[in-house]
Amino acid sequence: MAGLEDLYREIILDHYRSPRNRGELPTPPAQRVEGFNPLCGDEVVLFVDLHDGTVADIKVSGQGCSISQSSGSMMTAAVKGKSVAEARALIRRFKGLMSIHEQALGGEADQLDEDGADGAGADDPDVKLGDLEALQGVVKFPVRIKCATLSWNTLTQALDEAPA
Amino acid sequence: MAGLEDLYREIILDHYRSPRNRGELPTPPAQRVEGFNPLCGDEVVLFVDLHDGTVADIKVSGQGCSISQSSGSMMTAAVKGKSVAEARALIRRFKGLMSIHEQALGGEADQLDEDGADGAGADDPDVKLGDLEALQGVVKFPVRIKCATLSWNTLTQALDEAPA
Amino acid sequence: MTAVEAGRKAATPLDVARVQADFPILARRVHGQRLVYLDSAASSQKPRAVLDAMARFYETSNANIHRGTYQLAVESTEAYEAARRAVARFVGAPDPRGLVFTKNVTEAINLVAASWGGANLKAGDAVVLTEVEHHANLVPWLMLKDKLGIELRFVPMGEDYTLDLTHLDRLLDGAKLMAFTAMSNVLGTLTPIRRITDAAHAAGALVLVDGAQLVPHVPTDIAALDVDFFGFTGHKMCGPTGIGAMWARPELLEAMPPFLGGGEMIRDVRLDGFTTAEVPTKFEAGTMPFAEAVGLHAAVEYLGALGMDAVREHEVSLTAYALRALKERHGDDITIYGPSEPAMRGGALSFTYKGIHPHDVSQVLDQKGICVRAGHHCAKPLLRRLGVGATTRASFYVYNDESDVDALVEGLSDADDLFSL
Amino acid sequence: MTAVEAGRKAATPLDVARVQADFPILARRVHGQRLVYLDSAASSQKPRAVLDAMARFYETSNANIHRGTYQLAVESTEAYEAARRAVARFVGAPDPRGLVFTKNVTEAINLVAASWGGANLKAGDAVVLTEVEHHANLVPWLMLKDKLGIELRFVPMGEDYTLDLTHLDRLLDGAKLMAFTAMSNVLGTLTPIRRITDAAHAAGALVLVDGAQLVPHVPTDIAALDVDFFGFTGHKMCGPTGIGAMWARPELLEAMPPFLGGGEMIRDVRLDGFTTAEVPTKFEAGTMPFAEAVGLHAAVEYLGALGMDAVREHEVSLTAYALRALKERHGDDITIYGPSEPAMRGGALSFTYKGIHPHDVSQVLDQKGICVRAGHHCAKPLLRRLGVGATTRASFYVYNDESDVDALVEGLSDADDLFSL
Ligand SMILES: Cc1ncc(COP(=O)(O)O)c(C=O)c1O
Ligand SMILES: Cc1ncc(COP(=O)(O)O)c(C=O)c1O
Repeated sequence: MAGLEDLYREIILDHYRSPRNRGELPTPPAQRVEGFNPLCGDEVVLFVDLHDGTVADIKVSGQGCSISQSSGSMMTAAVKGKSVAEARALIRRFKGLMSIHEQALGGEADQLDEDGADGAGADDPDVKLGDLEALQGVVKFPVRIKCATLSWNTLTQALDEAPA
Repeated sequence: MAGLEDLYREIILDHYRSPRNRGELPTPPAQRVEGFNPLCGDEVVLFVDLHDGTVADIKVSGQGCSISQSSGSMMTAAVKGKSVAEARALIRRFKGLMSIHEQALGGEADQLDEDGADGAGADDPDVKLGDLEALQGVVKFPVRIKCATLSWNTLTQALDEAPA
Repeated sequence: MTAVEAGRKAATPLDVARVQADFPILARRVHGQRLVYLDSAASSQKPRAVLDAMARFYETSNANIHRGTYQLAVESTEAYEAARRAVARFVGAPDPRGLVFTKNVTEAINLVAASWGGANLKAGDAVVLTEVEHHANLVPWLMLKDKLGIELRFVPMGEDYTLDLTHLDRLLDGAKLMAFTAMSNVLGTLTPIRRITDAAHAAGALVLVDGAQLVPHVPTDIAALDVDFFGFTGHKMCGPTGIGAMWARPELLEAMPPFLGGGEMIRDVRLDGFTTAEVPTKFEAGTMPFAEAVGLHAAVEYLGALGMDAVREHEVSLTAYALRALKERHGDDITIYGPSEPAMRGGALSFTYKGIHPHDVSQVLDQKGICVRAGHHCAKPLLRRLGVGATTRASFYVYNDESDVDALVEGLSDADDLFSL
Repeated sequence: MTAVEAGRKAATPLDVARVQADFPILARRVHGQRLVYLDSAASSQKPRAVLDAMARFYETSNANIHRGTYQLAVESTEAYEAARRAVARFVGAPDPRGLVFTKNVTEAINLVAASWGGANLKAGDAVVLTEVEHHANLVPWLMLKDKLGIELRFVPMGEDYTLDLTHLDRLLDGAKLMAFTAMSNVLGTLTPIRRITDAAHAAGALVLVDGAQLVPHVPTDIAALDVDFFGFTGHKMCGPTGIGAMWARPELLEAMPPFLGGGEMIRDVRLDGFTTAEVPTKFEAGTMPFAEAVGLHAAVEYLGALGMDAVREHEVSLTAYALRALKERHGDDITIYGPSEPAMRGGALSFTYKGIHPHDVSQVLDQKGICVRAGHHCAKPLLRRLGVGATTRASFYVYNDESDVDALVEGLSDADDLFSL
């Protein structure tokens, strides 16, 4: 639709219509972590199975808009099988992509300072975003940035809370 | 001074400069009642000696502007020696005089409804105001009405609190 | 002749074209489209009369109130107290002394919860709420529950989106207060206020009404409703942000301890204690939003001139039109959460459309200049009860007309085009 | 070129004539006289830039914030958050996340007393205040004393109208908090904030500063002052009524329980409990005064463009002129309560004049178009300490000049003519 091409790229709609890694994992061994977007009611539930320092398996459930759903879907596809360090680098890179405008709407500036543009990896060209690049258009729609970052913040939380 | 003639009539300035019944009375037999104007800090302390249903003696102390001081002075002169019923009628009449604009600045509307324009005596032509008529000009200066009524409200309180 | 002058004449139907001309923002274009503002339940737009009244006040009479003997301060104070009387009159409050200005209705409800609740409730005491409340009438009581251990009971929503009052008497049994919204901001359902109030009073409970959604849209007569506390908020009724009010029976206010402490609300202050001013000043600590009071005064004059009966009639007929048009075009693709009978509801229409998430619906509509709200509408427990995480909500006000509804009906099809599989 | 554009160039001295042209109300005549507004310590006048910014906002972008995905709501939300950042920057706040908007500084101090105080103070704990506080920084603590049984200690005023800090360390011994005004609204005295803050921190106490009179008049750098809580109020700094702020260290806010409950400040709400949002939203319940935030943003831009150094310099020199002129003309007939050294004070001059009551002084001055405040200035304990029931207070701001002072000096003689025996 005119004006919305940047937001609703075809690949995004594809992940929205056919979400990858949707579902649940038995806990344990997986961890279950919930994320909320208090302003709009979106909820994401991540099931993360960490094994030997890698994201052995990951599933996502919950409810949300096309952006939060597709972002979650792409994220699971991107981090599954990756090492925790690689996943963290990807989170930083993705949040760097989103950070330019996120502060404009308040909140979360803390996380940005920790994980975002300033952190290592934010601009690291070695970290490949692949399909995730499609979400770049979201920064033109600042309220939707929180939709795009919801599952990523939840993943950060899961990695942080993981038993060492 | 031009524009202030209605407020600062000569008789008012006279009571201000030479206040009548200024001072204190021994308590008991007199009652001591305090009144405040919380918005400007004026304070009046009335000493009322009620005896056989009359205001046998009355003195006023405290601090305040020319209007509150002269109003208090005139009031003591007007009620001293009068019966309690006469004093109450005078209070109603005086507050009736002041009531037109008092509500405009909020507060005290309750007292008006009880003692003021609606009560018996508010417009009673038999109750003579004498010098007190000079205070009529105060209604053109709505903030000052509270100055003019302070000692009268305090007297009402004294009469209400008097042992029966 | 402006809409206001026209309205003054009689309770004639709203001349919407004229009303629209009173709202400068409606001239704005969004993404090249005409603005179709359908989010008045979140906040209304402001007529020029309100903006002008505030600007004029700031440009001619501005001075702190209740604090000076000079001309400007007298004018300012009179303007503020005139606003109190006018707003009290607008809602039919029996006594303007009971009208405390606050920053919004949320503060107004917190005032009652903290001051009246803190002084009158103890562990085990029951407060009755409903399942359909806005967070503003839930969280203050949840906080009090954490603090004092009071019990909260909830009137459930019935199948037809109205309150299920079957067990009202049992819920009220032994309760100290019943607090409920006059109109659901999600469902649009109007509450039978007087019926509940009578039942509550019969049970010995006081009544607090959250009138945030009622006052802007329906003629309100607090005296006739016989309630004890009644809160509302300026920005939803053509007034500015930064002002709301709690009307309470003056005897209740007199007996309540102060809420916020500071200048203005005192009678005397010493280093070891203080005494409080008369009501309502006792509850108005610090410099009040007096310019906003002037704006709210202009807003109730504006609405009064339109005639609240005419406002209500307009919204009933627009809501009826919208319910019909949405169903005709979208049939079972749309689920509307709220009474289907326009007379039982206000003009807030919450719905879900095909499996498309409300954020996406709203985003697509925005592209056509249409403003609707998507989310939980600050009523998460109700949305959980409805079994949805979010709805899209379109809500109407005096400046909306059938072409706005048509734009909404049409816009949904665009969302369908983009998102359907 | 307006004053704002001129100011942007350099920290050149204030061009007062140009500044005056920015304030529409100064064109008003009172009792046929030019308006001489000398009550800015109670509330300042507003430049056109502030009024225009609010009107423009209402006419183009108005929508409830943080609640919609549509264009207007995005603009509104961005405007509100931009205001937060700009206001935080204006006061040198280390982190805008610590800046909570409130309705005025009174609410801001109540927020800290109720939330931080309620969670961190218990019977016997000491809070140190001063004898010169405004009621806004007294009554909330007196309320807490009634509620929790905390102990209040007071730094006394010294003979020269400055705080007597001789026994500061003893007063701070074991104290949990020291709360004080940055500038007395009666005496004009500037407080040595950093000195007190260091002593308080050394004693293990947190520091709250009431910056209501500082921020409008003196360049403020919260980070350099190293305080923990810092409140101020919009209407005294060229901003609208209805908005103030409390800046607090974000860690403190994070650990504090919520203050008011309602929409926006939550993360999740269920019928049996709730969780709170991130700071600062956690403390912003209900619809915030977002249009007022836009106005305050314009106000700090206006002041920033004038240059706060230039503002301060202007006020010091005007105060010096006033002190001189009043003494020259009225000698011992006038008693000025406050430091005689302009560099140690702001432009709030409290005085008594011959035995004439301040109400009468102010009434006579009003007749000449001169606005001064008469009363206790919401600092009754201080006035008792000074041994007076009321003073007259003239206070200066960016739009005042020597001719205003001359009018005041002259006007006092009129009061003398009317009231002297
Ligand atoms: C020093 C000081 N603190 C607090 C206040 C209270 O400000 P507000 O009424 O805006 O809350 C004032 C002004 O009235 C003041 O001068
Ligand atoms: C029913 C209801 N109650 C309370 C509120 C809260 O109003 P405010 O945010 O102005 O305090 C709203 C609107 O947001 C509402 O719809």
